[in-house]
Amino acid sequence: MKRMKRSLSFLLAMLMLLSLAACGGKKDPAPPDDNGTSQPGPQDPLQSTVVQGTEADSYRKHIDIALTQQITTLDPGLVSNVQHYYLFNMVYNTLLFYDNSTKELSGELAETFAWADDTYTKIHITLRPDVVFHSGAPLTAEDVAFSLDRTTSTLVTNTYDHADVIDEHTLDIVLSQPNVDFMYVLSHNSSAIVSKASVEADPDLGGAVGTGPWVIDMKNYVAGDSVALVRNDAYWGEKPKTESITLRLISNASSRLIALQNKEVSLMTSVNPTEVSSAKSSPDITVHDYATAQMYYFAFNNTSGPAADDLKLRQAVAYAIDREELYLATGDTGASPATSFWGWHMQYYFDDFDLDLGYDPEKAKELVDQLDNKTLHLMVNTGSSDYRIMSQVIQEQCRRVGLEIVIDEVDSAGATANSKYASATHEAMLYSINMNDWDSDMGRLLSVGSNTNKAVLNNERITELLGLGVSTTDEAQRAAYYQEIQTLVHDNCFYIPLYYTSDTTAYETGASGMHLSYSRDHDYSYICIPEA
Amino acid sequence: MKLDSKKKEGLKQYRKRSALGEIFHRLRRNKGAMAGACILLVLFAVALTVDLWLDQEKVIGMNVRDKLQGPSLQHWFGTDEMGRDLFWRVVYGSRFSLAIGFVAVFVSLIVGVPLGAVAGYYGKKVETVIMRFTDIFSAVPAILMAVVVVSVLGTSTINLMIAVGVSSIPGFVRTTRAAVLTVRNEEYVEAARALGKSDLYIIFLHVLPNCLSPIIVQTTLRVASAIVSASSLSFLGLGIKPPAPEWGALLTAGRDFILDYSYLTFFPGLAIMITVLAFNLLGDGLRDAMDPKLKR
Amino acid sequence: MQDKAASGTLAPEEPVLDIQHLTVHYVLEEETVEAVNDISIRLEKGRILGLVGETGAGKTSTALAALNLIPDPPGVIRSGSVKVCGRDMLRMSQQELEQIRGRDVSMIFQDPMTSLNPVFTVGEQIAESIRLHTDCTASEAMERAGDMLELVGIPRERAGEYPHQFSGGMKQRVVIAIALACSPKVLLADEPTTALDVTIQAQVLDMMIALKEKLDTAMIFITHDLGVVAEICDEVAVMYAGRVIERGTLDDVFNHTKHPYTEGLFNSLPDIQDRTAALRPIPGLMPDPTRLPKGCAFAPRCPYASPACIETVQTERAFSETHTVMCSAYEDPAFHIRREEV
Amino acid sequence: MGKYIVKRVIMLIPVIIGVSLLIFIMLDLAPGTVLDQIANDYTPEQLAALEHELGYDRSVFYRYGMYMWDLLHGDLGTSYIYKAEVWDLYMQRLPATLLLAGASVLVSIVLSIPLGILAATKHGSLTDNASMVAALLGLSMPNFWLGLMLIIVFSLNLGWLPSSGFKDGFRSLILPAITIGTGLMATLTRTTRSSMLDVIRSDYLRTARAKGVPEKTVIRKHALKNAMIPIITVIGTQMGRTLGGSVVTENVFSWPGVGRLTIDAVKQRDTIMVTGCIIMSVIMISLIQLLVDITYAFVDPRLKSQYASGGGKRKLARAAGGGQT
Repeated sequence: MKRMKRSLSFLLAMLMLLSLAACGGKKDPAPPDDNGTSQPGPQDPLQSTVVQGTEADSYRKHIDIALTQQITTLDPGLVSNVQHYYLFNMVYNTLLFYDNSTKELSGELAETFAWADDTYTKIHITLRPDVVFHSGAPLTAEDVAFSLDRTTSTLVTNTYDHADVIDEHTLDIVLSQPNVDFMYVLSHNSSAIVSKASVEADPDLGGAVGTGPWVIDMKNYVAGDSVALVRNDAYWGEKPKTESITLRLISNASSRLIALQNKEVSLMTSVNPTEVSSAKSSPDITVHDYATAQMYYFAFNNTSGPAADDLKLRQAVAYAIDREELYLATGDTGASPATSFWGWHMQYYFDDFDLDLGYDPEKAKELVDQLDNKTLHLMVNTGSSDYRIMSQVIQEQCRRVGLEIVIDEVDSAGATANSKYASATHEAMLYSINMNDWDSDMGRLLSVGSNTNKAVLNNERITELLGLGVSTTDEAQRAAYYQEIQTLVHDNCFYIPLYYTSDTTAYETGASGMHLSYSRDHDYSYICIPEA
Repeated sequence: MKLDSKKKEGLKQYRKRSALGEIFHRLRRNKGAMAGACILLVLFAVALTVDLWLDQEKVIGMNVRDKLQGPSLQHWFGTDEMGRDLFWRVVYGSRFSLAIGFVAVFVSLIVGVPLGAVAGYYGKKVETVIMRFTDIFSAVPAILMAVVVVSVLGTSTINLMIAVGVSSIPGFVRTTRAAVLTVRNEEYVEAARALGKSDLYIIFLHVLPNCLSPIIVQTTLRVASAIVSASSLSFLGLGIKPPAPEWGALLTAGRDFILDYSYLTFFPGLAIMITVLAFNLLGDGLRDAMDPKLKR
Repeated sequence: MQDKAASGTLAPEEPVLDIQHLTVHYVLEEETVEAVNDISIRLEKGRILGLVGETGAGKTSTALAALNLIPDPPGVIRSGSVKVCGRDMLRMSQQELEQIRGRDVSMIFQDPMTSLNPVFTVGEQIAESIRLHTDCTASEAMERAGDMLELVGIPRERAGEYPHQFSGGMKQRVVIAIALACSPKVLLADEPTTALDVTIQAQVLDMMIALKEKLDTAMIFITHDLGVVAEICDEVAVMYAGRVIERGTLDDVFNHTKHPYTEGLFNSLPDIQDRTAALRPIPGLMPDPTRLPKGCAFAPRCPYASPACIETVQTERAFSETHTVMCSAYEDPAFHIRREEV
Repeated sequence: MGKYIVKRVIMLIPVIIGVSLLIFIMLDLAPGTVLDQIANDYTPEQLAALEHELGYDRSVFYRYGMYMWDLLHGDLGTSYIYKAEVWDLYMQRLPATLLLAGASVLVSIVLSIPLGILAATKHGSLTDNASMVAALLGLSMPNFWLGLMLIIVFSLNLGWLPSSGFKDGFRSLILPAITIGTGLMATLTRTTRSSMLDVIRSDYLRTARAKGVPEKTVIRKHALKNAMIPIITVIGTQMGRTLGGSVVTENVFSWPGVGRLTIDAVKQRDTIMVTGCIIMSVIMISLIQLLVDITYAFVDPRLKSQYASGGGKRKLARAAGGGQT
């Protein structure tokens, strides 16, 4: 008991400091734009950038790149997360290419692509004729159909039905339901194309054969630690200047920066916030910082538990949370608060709600006074220090308005297990999402049965709206659907969006050719460093 | 008659010190062990009384203007990212680290010693079963076992202690068993058995008190390794979390600043090192003092 | 002390071993064991001196000191000199010592079981000594090691075997072979037969005598077995509590015993003629070597002792040119021990 | 010898059975399964199918049975995190682990044995005390702290050595090997010291000295060889233990060893991976022990004849090894 009190007092003191810092550092709120909606997301987001460099006679032959998390598998059909996308971007191609700075789709492996009907359930594709896999086999429509059939990503499987192969280089992709955003999905790494022959010959490792500019050197592959890549000299597109690249895991941020300073690696992501200034002051290192399409959020369990039928409780928490305090506590100084549960970079972002649920401790107190149950369990994945810190800050913020948050610490496996849609036991939890560019991507967090639906939401109207949103290309209609979803989520406080994170990429000064993006799935295929 | 009195005198000359006195005497000659004991005395005194004389404000008192200042006369170990004086945090942290060390070892003591005693005392099947189980248990590396236990129980200070404790159980089982084996056939045990005392009575009142020395040595050394293990778990992200000033947590928190402010890592590590060294020196000294081989 | 003690009738040449006023103490943390106190021993070429006394009398320490091999710590040689062929072992550099040990003077240790290095073959162990002290190749040394083995009665084929493959008596032969490998001028034999059973004892003894004759080695034979002494020794020195209390030729000590302790030793032997006679052991124990009395250390056990004995500092008293005794009772010209009465 | 190896293998079986059951049960008690880790990669239907396939819809004993059945057929199973054979994954990590374990033990040997000999020859002196404190110092430093300090000095400030990975070969090995090696020093120094102390007082060293063998040779040849058995035993134990992975050091130096693989697998509830790694480490330890036993015979002829006659060598070796733990 005594110890608990003491740790509480620690926390209190810490928070007092934080609020001091917050008061001092508060910027003016962004001015409302012409439409009367305040500008979402970061003030001046770096969209996407290809780092420019100078031409040189010769380039370094080998480059090491530090990863922040494990690459556990080489097969794009089996896993989807940002770390793996670095690899997939280099080794595989997708049918389409999406440029998120121009927001336009273009062909990659597909020479032509178009909707084959007006219900948005069939896409007609013709393939480039000159593409060969790393195994030497030519790319055919069969491979495309095979790849889409086998991918386990829900992005694809939610609406993909089957592909009709018409001839060697032509096929129709048929969807089970309309999805106007499916072409974006086809540009996503989850629908990367692998060689059917290779996978059938070797089910375990055949998935590692792609068509991209880099080939995996299987002999030097250490699962979960490093992937060695060599240049694909038979690549159909522009060939990289570097001959070989190793992606390897250095999970600690400080260690990564030391390795970068010590020239053991040439590029890294996620500089420790406390060390950004130090990294920037080094002439050997160039640092890019940028807002990301990642959002932290607070999810209530809306199916069972005390929050499920208690709007006042949910709103009280929403009023109690001061977002700025959160990201100051986690040290993410480039973060920006999130108002709507939607990506700031998405086309139909909306946050001009009638009901203001911004930080307001007085209102929170009023609501808490009306509550019978003033206790809420918050499940926290202690594997991430951000979640841990945020949970403590939220606990303190709620305490101030009279609401008791009990923190249940679990590791990441426990967090996932306890929040599975079908058997969720958490009352509330902290989580994050990397949002793709297309608006329907938010369906992952809102649709019935999805394991990433941490709010365990089963709202008929939202489900209906999600369906409507992908069945038309009429921008006004879609805007209305998505605005309604955002309003529903906001007003009912199913989720409380917290903030959009920022990230940094640091690299050896002189390196160029990397395609850096707010979506964090940077493409390092063309990284090169002039020989000194 | 004259001779008799001489004889007595002669016998007196050969009289030995009591076993404990002998051990203490030899321990006192071991400079390392004495240094260790002195360090530990100071540490214990600090850990037990720190609440009384250390102003809480010094440990938790934040002062952003003073943040991340290098070691100076005013702040011996410098200040951390919140401007807290690292020296006082390390001083205060002694109670966490010592508590973890002792509670963890207590956990393995209360499980390991009875198991080892039973195995050694009964022998035969009971022994085989317990020792096989111990073998199996110790086939899992200690740190891994601790991680598994933390995964099962969840992360908290108590669970950390249990985890570290559980992973050193096999050591205690083995030590106790070996010690019990050497005394279980001694006459006083046979005598107690002949008197019809219960096995439990014999184990706890006759056997174990005579096996204390190896257990004490083991305990001292295990406290040392428990402190290291606990800080390792903190380092792996499974231990006590900041802002609690546990040394491992301080060290881990300091890692984020290692590039520019390495003293934040250096001093807590130094504190762990000195404490653990003190336990090891004392334990090693005890082992030497209790080792009959070195009596010659 | 009377230096002339053991000279005279013996060969006039320089003694091969000359120990003078040797004092060896073991300094422990709280107490000092006075193991050897001011003893002097001379030994001429080809002679055998029997060093007799109870366990703890300081015999082994004397022998070790002769090699300057007293373990330090805790052993300290307080004073004295040990001259082997005229060179003082105690004032030599480590290197000089290593040259002399095994070449001019060597030692046979008490326990053959533990005196051989278990991880080297016996051949290697003998050859090592040869290689160190003579200028020869490894194979020559092994050849000569084989010779030595044959000399001590072990087939040379067994040179490649390890000590654990030998019996106790065989091991002792190996130890002897090692000691004699370089034909030393002085051999210190520390109870070489104690650990062996009686039949083997006799074999080993015979062998040692034969070797001595062959190599003309002078020998100090440490034992508490008076029978063995009678059999092989030319001279005898009796030690008690770190002092030589009686010395002389075999005849002097055995037939003209003067010291009460020596008498006690003979009395404690079983009488072969009279099997019914009870053994007469010396009562009491050796005094604690950490607190020896100023005077006679045997006094507390001595049937003739007067209170003055403990106080009086003992000096050597010569009865003949070869026979000296350390007993203050002979201050009284009428004093004699009972053995003489018989 | 062959019979002896067979006996060893048979002795391994209960340990493997027991240890895998222990891991299965404990990880089953922990919240979450490996399927939860990969849940986001699959549709609920696929997940349900996988759950059935892997036996997660049945009891832990059923899954254990399935695993044992595979193991009986020489199959260490498949990791669903890596979607690859446990054997392949382990083998990918083994070279780095072997290298690091070997180098660490080497560091420990190079530092400890001279230190232990020094302490023993100067028994009771200040040198003795100082040597033991030096050896204990290694044990008393948390590995990760020493590792970090070495990185700060030798990588960051001096720029001499790499701080991560193992692609620079020998240079990469230095810092992590020192980090682990110094931690192993205490036990080895202590064993060397006490074992040498026993030998130094022995009669046969006195015999050697009496032969006129120079003191250096007495210590290095006569004494050391006799003191070797406990030392080899400890080296074997340490080698075995480091082969099981040195999680913390691997973490500090981003070293691709089995320790990190195993810990990650625990965190991911990859029971099959954890069990596989531990079984492999048990086998490795056993192999090392075998190697150690064979080495005994080279060092001590008494044991060689024991081997030749068969029987009782374990007991003897253990007795000779002396009760270090």
